[in-house]
Amino acid sequence: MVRVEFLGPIQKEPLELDITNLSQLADVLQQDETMTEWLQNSAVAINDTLTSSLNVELKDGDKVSLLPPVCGG
Amino acid sequence: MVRVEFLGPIQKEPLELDITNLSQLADVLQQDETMTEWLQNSAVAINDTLTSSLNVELKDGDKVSLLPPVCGG
Amino acid sequence: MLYLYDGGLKVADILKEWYEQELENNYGAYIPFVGTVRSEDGIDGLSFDIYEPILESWFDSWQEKAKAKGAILKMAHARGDVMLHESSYVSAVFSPKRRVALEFIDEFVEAFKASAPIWKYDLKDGKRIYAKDRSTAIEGSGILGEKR
Amino acid sequence: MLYLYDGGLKVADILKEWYEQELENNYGAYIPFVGTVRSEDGIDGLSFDIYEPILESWFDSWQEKAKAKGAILKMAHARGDVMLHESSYVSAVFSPKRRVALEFIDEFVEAFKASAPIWKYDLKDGKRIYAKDRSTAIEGSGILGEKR
Repeated sequence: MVRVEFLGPIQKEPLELDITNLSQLADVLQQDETMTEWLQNSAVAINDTLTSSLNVELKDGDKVSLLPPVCGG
Repeated sequence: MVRVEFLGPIQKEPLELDITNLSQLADVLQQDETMTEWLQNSAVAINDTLTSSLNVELKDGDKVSLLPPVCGG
Repeated sequence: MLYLYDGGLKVADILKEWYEQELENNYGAYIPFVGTVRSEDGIDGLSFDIYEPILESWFDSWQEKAKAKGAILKMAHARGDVMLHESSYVSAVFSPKRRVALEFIDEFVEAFKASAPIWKYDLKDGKRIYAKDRSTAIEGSGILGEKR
Repeated sequence: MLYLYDGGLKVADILKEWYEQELENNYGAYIPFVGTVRSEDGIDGLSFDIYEPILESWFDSWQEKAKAKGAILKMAHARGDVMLHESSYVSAVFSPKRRVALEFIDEFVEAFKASAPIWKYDLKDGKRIYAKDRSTAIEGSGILGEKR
Protein backbone atom coordinates (compact mmCIF):
# COMPACT_ATOMS: atom_id res chain seq x y z
CA MET A 1 0.00 0.00 0.00
CA VAL A 2 1.02 3.60 -0.71
CA ARG A 3 0.07 6.37 1.70
CA VAL A 4 -1.07 9.68 0.18
CA GLU A 5 -1.07 12.81 2.36
CA PHE A 6 -2.60 16.22 1.64
CA LEU A 7 -0.66 19.07 3.20
CA GLY A 8 -1.53 22.56 4.37
CA PRO A 9 -4.94 23.85 3.35
CA ILE A 10 -6.10 20.76 1.41
CA GLN A 11 -8.97 19.47 3.51
CA LYS A 12 -8.73 15.78 2.71
CA GLU A 13 -7.93 12.78 4.88
CA PRO A 14 -4.91 10.63 3.96
CA LEU A 15 -5.50 7.71 1.58
CA GLU A 16 -4.00 4.22 1.57
CA LEU A 17 -3.95 3.07 -2.05
CA ASP A 18 -2.85 -0.09 -3.86
CA ILE A 19 -0.99 1.65 -6.73
CA THR A 20 2.41 1.21 -8.37
CA ASN A 21 3.03 4.59 -9.99
CA LEU A 22 2.03 8.26 -9.93
CA SER A 23 -0.10 7.99 -13.08
CA GLN A 24 -2.42 5.64 -11.23
CA LEU A 25 -2.60 8.18 -8.41
CA ALA A 26 -3.55 10.89 -10.91
CA ASP A 27 -6.35 8.62 -12.22
CA VAL A 28 -7.71 8.12 -8.71
CA LEU A 29 -7.52 11.75 -7.61
CA GLN A 30 -8.98 13.13 -10.85
CA GLN A 31 -12.23 11.32 -9.94
CA ASP A 32 -12.58 13.67 -6.96
CA GLU A 33 -13.97 17.01 -8.16
CA THR A 34 -13.02 18.80 -4.94
CA MET A 35 -9.39 18.07 -5.88
CA THR A 36 -9.40 19.54 -9.39
CA GLU A 37 -7.83 22.88 -8.49
CA TRP A 38 -5.38 21.39 -5.97
CA LEU A 39 -4.13 18.86 -8.54
CA GLN A 40 -3.33 21.72 -10.90
CA ASN A 41 -1.41 23.85 -8.43
CA SER A 42 0.15 21.33 -6.05
CA ALA A 43 3.66 19.92 -6.08
CA VAL A 44 4.25 16.23 -5.41
CA ALA A 45 6.80 14.63 -3.12
CA ILE A 46 7.63 10.95 -2.81
CA ASN A 47 9.08 10.05 0.57
CA ASP A 48 9.65 13.77 1.17
CA THR A 49 11.57 14.39 -2.05
CA LEU A 50 9.89 16.59 -4.66
CA THR A 51 9.33 15.09 -8.10
CA SER A 52 8.40 16.81 -11.33
CA SER A 53 7.61 13.70 -13.38
CA LEU A 54 4.72 11.23 -13.37
CA ASN A 55 7.05 8.48 -14.60
CA VAL A 56 7.97 7.30 -11.15
CA GLU A 57 7.34 3.82 -9.75
CA LEU A 58 5.88 3.47 -6.29
CA LYS A 59 6.48 0.55 -3.97
CA ASP A 60 4.75 -0.77 -0.88
CA GLY A 61 5.30 1.60 2.05
CA ASP A 62 6.02 4.71 -0.04
CA LYS A 63 4.55 8.02 1.02
CA VAL A 64 3.25 10.57 -1.50
CA SER A 65 2.58 14.16 -0.36
CA LEU A 66 0.69 16.90 -2.17
CA LEU A 67 2.00 20.42 -1.47
CA PRO A 68 -0.37 23.25 -2.45
CA PRO A 69 0.88 26.85 -3.11
CA VAL A 70 3.08 28.14 -0.30
CA CYS A 71 3.56 31.44 1.50
CA GLY A 72 6.02 31.46 4.36
CA GLY A 73 7.29 34.48 6.24
CA MET B 1 39.25 85.27 7.57
CA VAL B 2 38.32 81.82 6.28
CA ARG B 3 39.14 78.76 8.36
CA VAL B 4 40.41 75.69 6.48
CA GLU B 5 40.24 72.30 8.20
CA PHE B 6 41.82 69.02 7.12
CA LEU B 7 39.79 65.98 8.12
CA GLY B 8 40.58 62.34 8.87
CA PRO B 9 44.07 61.18 7.93
CA ILE B 10 45.34 64.51 6.54
CA GLN B 11 48.04 65.49 9.01
CA LYS B 12 47.83 69.25 8.74
CA GLU B 13 46.86 71.90 11.23
CA PRO B 14 43.92 74.19 10.38
CA LEU B 15 44.69 77.40 8.51
CA GLU B 16 43.18 80.88 8.83
CA LEU B 17 43.39 82.51 5.41
CA ASP B 18 42.43 85.88 3.98
CA ILE B 19 40.80 84.58 0.77
CA THR B 20 37.53 85.25 -1.05
CA ASN B 21 37.07 82.15 -3.20
CA LEU B 22 38.08 78.48 -3.56
CA SER B 23 40.45 79.18 -6.46
CA GLN B 24 42.61 81.23 -4.12
CA LEU B 25 42.59 78.34 -1.67
CA ALA B 26 43.74 75.99 -4.44
CA ASP B 27 46.62 78.38 -5.19
CA VAL B 28 47.71 78.40 -1.55
CA LEU B 29 47.45 74.66 -0.99
CA GLN B 30 49.16 73.73 -4.25
CA GLN B 31 52.32 75.35 -2.86
CA ASP B 32 52.48 72.61 -0.20
CA GLU B 33 53.96 69.46 -1.76
CA THR B 34 52.75 67.23 1.10
CA MET B 35 49.23 68.14 -0.01
CA THR B 36 49.51 67.17 -3.69
CA GLU B 37 47.88 63.76 -3.40
CA TRP B 38 45.25 64.92 -0.89
CA LEU B 39 44.19 67.78 -3.17
CA GLN B 40 43.58 65.29 -5.97
CA ASN B 41 41.48 62.84 -3.96
CA SER B 42 39.71 65.02 -1.40
CA ALA B 43 36.23 66.45 -1.51
CA VAL B 44 35.56 70.02 -0.36
CA ALA B 45 32.82 71.30 1.91
CA ILE B 46 31.95 74.89 2.66
CA ASN B 47 30.22 75.35 6.01
CA ASP B 48 29.62 71.58 6.03
CA THR B 49 27.98 71.42 2.62
CA LEU B 50 29.88 69.59 -0.13
CA THR B 51 30.69 71.53 -3.27
CA SER B 52 31.90 70.26 -6.62
CA SER B 53 32.82 73.62 -8.15
CA LEU B 54 35.67 76.05 -7.58
CA ASN B 55 33.45 78.96 -8.60
CA VAL B 56 32.25 79.67 -5.10
CA GLU B 57 32.74 82.89 -3.19
CA LEU B 58 33.92 82.77 0.39
CA LYS B 59 33.13 85.33 3.05
CA ASP B 60 34.57 86.20 6.41
CA GLY B 61 33.82 83.44 8.95
CA ASP B 62 33.31 80.68 6.38
CA LYS B 63 34.73 77.23 7.09
CA VAL B 64 36.22 75.08 4.35
CA SER B 65 36.81 71.37 5.03
CA LEU B 66 38.86 68.87 3.02
CA LEU B 67 37.51 65.30 3.11
CA PRO B 68 39.96 62.63 1.93
CA PRO B 69 38.79 59.16 0.69
CA VAL B 70 36.37 57.52 3.11
CA CYS B 71 35.79 54.01 4.38
CA GLY B 72 33.11 53.59 7.01
CA GLY B 73 31.71 50.34 8.33
CA MET C 1 20.48 25.96 12.03
CA LEU C 2 16.75 25.95 11.40
CA TYR C 3 14.60 26.81 14.40
CA LEU C 4 10.82 26.35 14.62
CA TYR C 5 8.76 27.79 17.46
CA ASP C 6 5.10 27.69 18.45
CA GLY C 7 3.62 31.20 18.09
CA GLY C 8 5.34 34.57 17.62
CA LEU C 9 9.14 34.71 17.66
CA LYS C 10 11.28 36.27 20.39
CA VAL C 11 13.15 38.30 17.82
CA ALA C 12 15.58 40.16 20.10
CA ASP C 13 16.68 36.89 21.74
CA ILE C 14 17.12 35.18 18.37
CA LEU C 15 19.14 38.03 16.85
CA LYS C 16 21.35 38.12 19.95
CA GLU C 17 21.86 34.37 20.09
CA TRP C 18 22.85 34.15 16.42
CA TYR C 19 25.18 37.16 16.71
CA GLU C 20 26.95 35.60 19.69
CA GLN C 21 27.15 32.15 18.07
CA GLU C 22 29.18 33.53 15.16
CA LEU C 23 31.05 36.38 16.82
CA GLU C 24 34.43 34.63 16.86
CA ASN C 25 34.04 33.06 13.42
CA ASN C 26 35.41 35.99 11.42
CA TYR C 27 32.29 36.89 9.47
CA GLY C 28 32.46 40.58 8.56
CA ALA C 29 28.78 40.90 7.67
CA TYR C 30 25.63 39.71 9.46
CA ILE C 31 22.31 40.52 7.78
CA PRO C 32 19.09 39.34 9.40
CA PHE C 33 15.68 39.66 7.78
CA VAL C 34 12.76 39.96 10.21
CA GLY C 35 9.15 39.52 9.06
CA THR C 36 6.44 40.99 11.27
CA VAL C 37 2.66 40.63 10.97
CA ARG C 38 1.16 43.86 9.60
CA SER C 39 -2.31 45.16 10.25
CA GLU C 40 -4.13 45.02 6.91
CA ASP C 41 -7.50 43.86 5.59
CA GLY C 42 -8.84 43.70 9.14
CA ILE C 43 -6.88 40.60 10.13
CA ASP C 44 -6.23 39.73 13.77
CA GLY C 45 -3.10 37.81 12.88
CA LEU C 46 -1.68 35.06 10.69
CA SER C 47 -1.36 31.34 11.20
CA PHE C 48 1.13 28.91 9.68
CA ASP C 49 1.32 25.22 8.83
CA ILE C 50 4.80 23.83 8.22
CA TYR C 51 5.73 20.53 6.67
CA GLU C 52 8.95 19.96 8.54
CA PRO C 53 10.60 17.03 6.68
CA ILE C 54 10.70 18.93 3.40
CA LEU C 55 11.45 22.27 5.05
CA GLU C 56 14.54 20.70 6.58
CA SER C 57 15.87 19.29 3.31
CA TRP C 58 14.98 22.54 1.54
CA PHE C 59 16.92 24.51 4.16
CA ASP C 60 19.88 22.10 3.98
CA SER C 61 20.11 22.62 0.21
CA TRP C 62 20.26 26.40 0.74
CA GLN C 63 22.84 26.00 3.48
CA GLU C 64 25.01 24.19 0.89
CA LYS C 65 24.59 27.09 -1.54
CA ALA C 66 25.63 29.50 1.21
CA LYS C 67 28.64 27.36 2.11
CA ALA C 68 29.82 27.42 -1.52
CA LYS C 69 30.05 31.23 -1.15
CA GLY C 70 31.81 31.04 2.22
CA ALA C 71 28.62 32.10 4.01
CA ILE C 72 26.17 30.50 6.44
CA LEU C 73 22.42 30.75 6.90
CA LYS C 74 20.17 30.67 9.94
CA MET C 75 16.41 30.65 9.95
CA ALA C 76 13.58 30.71 12.49
CA HIS C 77 9.86 30.43 11.75
CA ALA C 78 6.67 30.39 13.78
CA ARG C 79 4.19 27.48 13.79
CA GLY C 80 0.52 28.18 14.45
CA ASP C 81 -0.90 31.58 15.30
CA VAL C 82 1.07 34.84 15.22
CA MET C 83 -0.84 37.94 16.18
CA LEU C 84 -0.57 41.53 14.86
CA HIS C 85 2.82 43.17 15.44
CA GLU C 86 4.39 39.85 16.39
CA SER C 87 7.07 38.38 14.14
CA SER C 88 6.73 35.09 12.28
CA TYR C 89 10.01 34.82 10.42
CA VAL C 90 13.69 35.59 10.91
CA SER C 91 16.47 34.50 8.60
CA ALA C 92 20.08 35.65 8.45
CA VAL C 93 23.21 35.32 6.42
CA PHE C 94 26.73 35.60 7.81
CA SER C 95 29.53 36.14 5.31
CA PRO C 96 33.13 37.34 5.34
CA LYS C 97 32.25 40.04 2.80
CA ARG C 98 29.33 42.41 2.50
CA ARG C 99 28.52 41.94 -1.21
CA VAL C 100 27.95 38.21 -0.79
CA ALA C 101 25.77 38.83 2.25
CA LEU C 102 23.68 41.57 0.62
CA GLU C 103 23.04 39.48 -2.49
CA PHE C 104 22.46 36.21 -0.69
CA ILE C 105 19.90 37.47 1.83
CA ASP C 106 17.82 38.78 -1.08
CA GLU C 107 18.12 35.54 -3.06
CA PHE C 108 17.35 33.42 -0.01
CA VAL C 109 14.33 35.39 1.19
CA GLU C 110 12.78 35.36 -2.28
CA ALA C 111 13.39 31.62 -2.70
CA PHE C 112 11.93 31.07 0.75
CA LYS C 113 8.72 32.87 -0.21
CA ALA C 114 8.40 30.90 -3.45
CA SER C 115 9.30 27.40 -2.34
CA ALA C 116 9.53 26.70 1.40
CA PRO C 117 6.73 24.27 2.40
CA ILE C 118 4.85 26.65 4.68
CA TRP C 119 1.19 27.64 4.36
CA LYS C 120 -0.21 30.93 5.55
CA TYR C 121 -3.72 31.67 6.81
CA ASP C 122 -5.38 34.94 7.78
CA LEU C 123 -6.99 35.00 11.21
CA LYS C 124 -10.18 37.01 10.77
CA ASP C 125 -13.53 36.99 12.57
CA GLY C 126 -12.56 33.82 14.41
CA LYS C 127 -11.80 31.98 11.17
CA ARG C 128 -8.54 30.63 9.68
CA ILE C 129 -8.58 31.48 5.97
CA TYR C 130 -5.94 30.16 3.54
CA ALA C 131 -4.01 33.10 2.00
CA LYS C 132 -4.51 31.71 -1.47
CA ASP C 133 -3.98 34.95 -3.39
CA ARG C 134 -0.57 35.56 -1.78
CA SER C 135 0.61 31.97 -2.21
CA THR C 136 2.92 30.63 -4.92
CA ALA C 137 2.77 27.20 -6.55
CA ILE C 138 6.05 25.35 -6.02
CA GLU C 139 8.08 24.90 -9.21
CA GLY C 140 7.00 21.69 -10.95
CA SER C 141 3.46 21.79 -9.55
CA GLY C 142 0.47 20.40 -11.43
CA ILE C 143 1.69 17.02 -12.68
CA LEU C 144 -1.22 15.18 -11.07
CA GLY C 145 -3.73 17.46 -12.79
CA GLU C 146 -2.50 16.94 -16.34
CA LYS C 147 -5.24 15.79 -18.74
CA ARG C 148 -4.84 12.09 -19.48
CA MET D 1 18.01 58.10 14.21
CA LEU D 2 21.77 58.15 13.87
CA TYR D 3 23.69 56.87 16.88
CA LEU D 4 27.43 57.28 17.46
CA TYR D 5 29.27 55.42 20.22
CA ASP D 6 32.85 55.36 21.51
CA GLY D 7 34.37 51.94 20.78
CA GLY D 8 32.70 48.67 19.71
CA LEU D 9 28.92 48.56 19.43
CA LYS D 10 26.57 46.64 21.75
CA VAL D 11 24.92 45.00 18.77
CA ALA D 12 22.34 42.85 20.56
CA ASP D 13 21.10 45.85 22.54
CA ILE D 14 20.92 48.04 19.43
CA LEU D 15 19.03 45.43 17.37
CA LYS D 16 16.59 44.91 20.24
CA GLU D 17 16.04 48.62 20.85
CA TRP D 18 15.36 49.35 17.17
CA TYR D 19 13.02 46.36 16.87
CA GLU D 20 11.02 47.49 19.87
CA GLN D 21 10.94 51.13 18.76
CA GLU D 22 9.14 50.18 15.53
CA LEU D 23 7.15 47.13 16.62
CA GLU D 24 3.78 48.88 16.63
CA ASN D 25 4.42 50.90 13.47
CA ASN D 26 3.24 48.29 10.98
CA TYR D 27 6.51 47.65 9.17
CA GLY D 28 6.45 44.12 7.76
CA ALA D 29 10.18 43.92 7.12
CA TYR D 30 13.18 44.84 9.31
CA ILE D 31 16.61 44.26 7.80
CA PRO D 32 19.68 45.19 9.82
CA PHE D 33 23.22 45.07 8.46
CA VAL D 34 25.94 44.42 11.06
CA GLY D 35 29.62 44.98 10.26
CA THR D 36 32.15 43.21 12.47
CA VAL D 37 35.94 43.57 12.51
CA ARG D 38 37.57 40.56 10.83
CA SER D 39 40.99 39.16 11.57
CA GLU D 40 43.07 39.73 8.44
CA ASP D 41 46.53 41.05 7.58
CA GLY D 42 47.59 40.71 11.20
CA ILE D 43 45.54 43.67 12.46
CA ASP D 44 44.58 44.02 16.12
CA GLY D 45 41.52 46.06 15.25
CA LEU D 46 40.28 49.09 13.37
CA SER D 47 39.89 52.71 14.35
CA PHE D 48 37.52 55.35 13.00
CA ASP D 49 37.38 59.12 12.67
CA ILE D 50 33.95 60.59 11.98
CA TYR D 51 33.12 64.09 10.82
CA GLU D 52 29.77 64.43 12.49
CA PRO D 53 28.26 67.59 10.95
CA ILE D 54 28.44 66.18 7.42
CA LEU D 55 27.57 62.63 8.53
CA GLU D 56 24.36 63.99 10.01
CA SER D 57 23.30 65.86 6.89
CA TRP D 58 24.34 62.87 4.74
CA PHE D 59 22.19 60.57 6.89
CA ASP D 60 19.25 63.00 6.83
CA SER D 61 19.32 63.02 3.03
CA TRP D 62 19.14 59.20 3.00
CA GLN D 63 16.35 59.25 5.55
CA GLU D 64 14.40 61.40 3.08
CA LYS D 65 15.02 58.87 0.31
CA ALA D 66 13.78 56.10 2.60
CA LYS D 67 10.71 58.12 3.53
CA ALA D 68 9.82 58.55 -0.14
CA LYS D 69 9.59 54.76 -0.34
CA GLY D 70 7.55 54.46 2.88
CA ALA D 71 10.59 53.15 4.75
CA ILE D 72 12.81 54.38 7.58
CA LEU D 73 16.52 54.05 8.31
CA LYS D 74 18.51 53.71 11.49
CA MET D 75 22.27 53.69 11.81
CA ALA D 76 24.88 53.25 14.52
CA HIS D 77 28.65 53.63 14.15
CA ALA D 78 31.67 53.36 16.39
CA ARG D 79 34.12 56.20 17.01
CA GLY D 80 37.75 55.40 17.87
CA ASP D 81 39.12 51.90 18.35
CA VAL D 82 37.16 48.72 17.64
CA MET D 83 39.02 45.47 18.32
CA LEU D 84 38.86 42.12 16.48
CA HIS D 85 35.44 40.44 16.57
CA GLU D 86 33.79 43.61 17.83
CA SER D 87 31.29 45.39 15.62
CA SER D 88 31.76 48.91 14.26
CA TYR D 89 28.63 49.46 12.20
CA VAL D 90 24.93 48.64 12.28
CA SER D 91 22.34 50.06 9.92
CA ALA D 92 18.78 48.96 9.32
CA VAL D 93 15.81 49.59 7.12
CA PHE D 94 12.18 49.15 8.17
CA SER D 95 9.59 48.96 5.41
CA PRO D 96 6.02 47.78 4.97
CA LYS D 97 7.10 45.45 2.16
CA ARG D 98 10.06 43.14 1.78
CA ARG D 99 11.15 44.13 -1.77
CA VAL D 100 11.67 47.76 -0.78
CA ALA D 101 13.61 46.71 2.31
CA LEU D 102 15.84 44.22 0.49
CA GLU D 103 16.70 46.70 -2.24
CA PHE D 104 17.12 49.70 0.05
CA ILE D 105 19.47 48.09 2.57
CA ASP D 106 21.78 47.17 -0.33
CA GLU D 107 21.64 50.65 -1.86
CA PHE D 108 22.15 52.34 1.51
CA VAL D 109 25.08 50.19 2.67
CA GLU D 110 26.90 50.70 -0.64
CA ALA D 111 26.30 54.46 -0.57
CA PHE D 112 27.48 54.52 3.02
CA LYS D 113 30.77 52.85 2.08
CA ALA D 114 31.32 55.25 -0.81
CA SER D 115 30.34 58.57 0.69
CA ALA D 116 29.80 58.73 4.46
CA PRO D 117 32.48 61.00 6.02
CA ILE D 118 34.20 58.31 8.09
CA TRP D 119 37.87 57.35 7.92
CA LYS D 120 39.20 53.90 8.76
CA TYR D 121 42.59 52.98 10.18
CA ASP D 122 44.20 49.59 10.80
CA LEU D 123 45.53 49.06 14.32
CA LYS D 124 48.75 47.11 13.84
CA ASP D 125 51.96 46.84 15.88
CA GLY D 126 50.84 49.72 18.06
CA LYS D 127 50.31 52.02 15.06
CA ARG D 128 47.18 53.58 13.55
CA ILE D 129 47.52 53.25 9.76
CA TYR D 130 45.06 54.93 7.34
CA ALA D 131 43.29 52.23 5.26
CA LYS D 132 44.07 54.10 2.05
CA ASP D 133 43.69 51.15 -0.34
CA ARG D 134 40.17 50.34 0.90
CA SER D 135 39.01 53.97 0.87
CA THR D 136 36.92 55.68 -1.79
CA ALA D 137 37.18 59.31 -2.91
CA ILE D 138 33.86 61.07 -2.38
CA GLU D 139 32.11 61.98 -5.64
CA GLY D 140 33.29 65.37 -6.85
CA SER D 141 36.72 65.08 -5.18
CA GLY D 142 39.84 66.67 -6.61
CA ILE D 143 38.68 70.21 -7.45
CA LEU D 144 41.47 71.80 -5.40
CA GLY D 145 44.11 69.74 -7.22
CA GLU D 146 43.17 70.74 -10.75
CA LYS D 147 46.08 72.17 -12.74
CA ARG D 148 45.74 75.94 -13.03
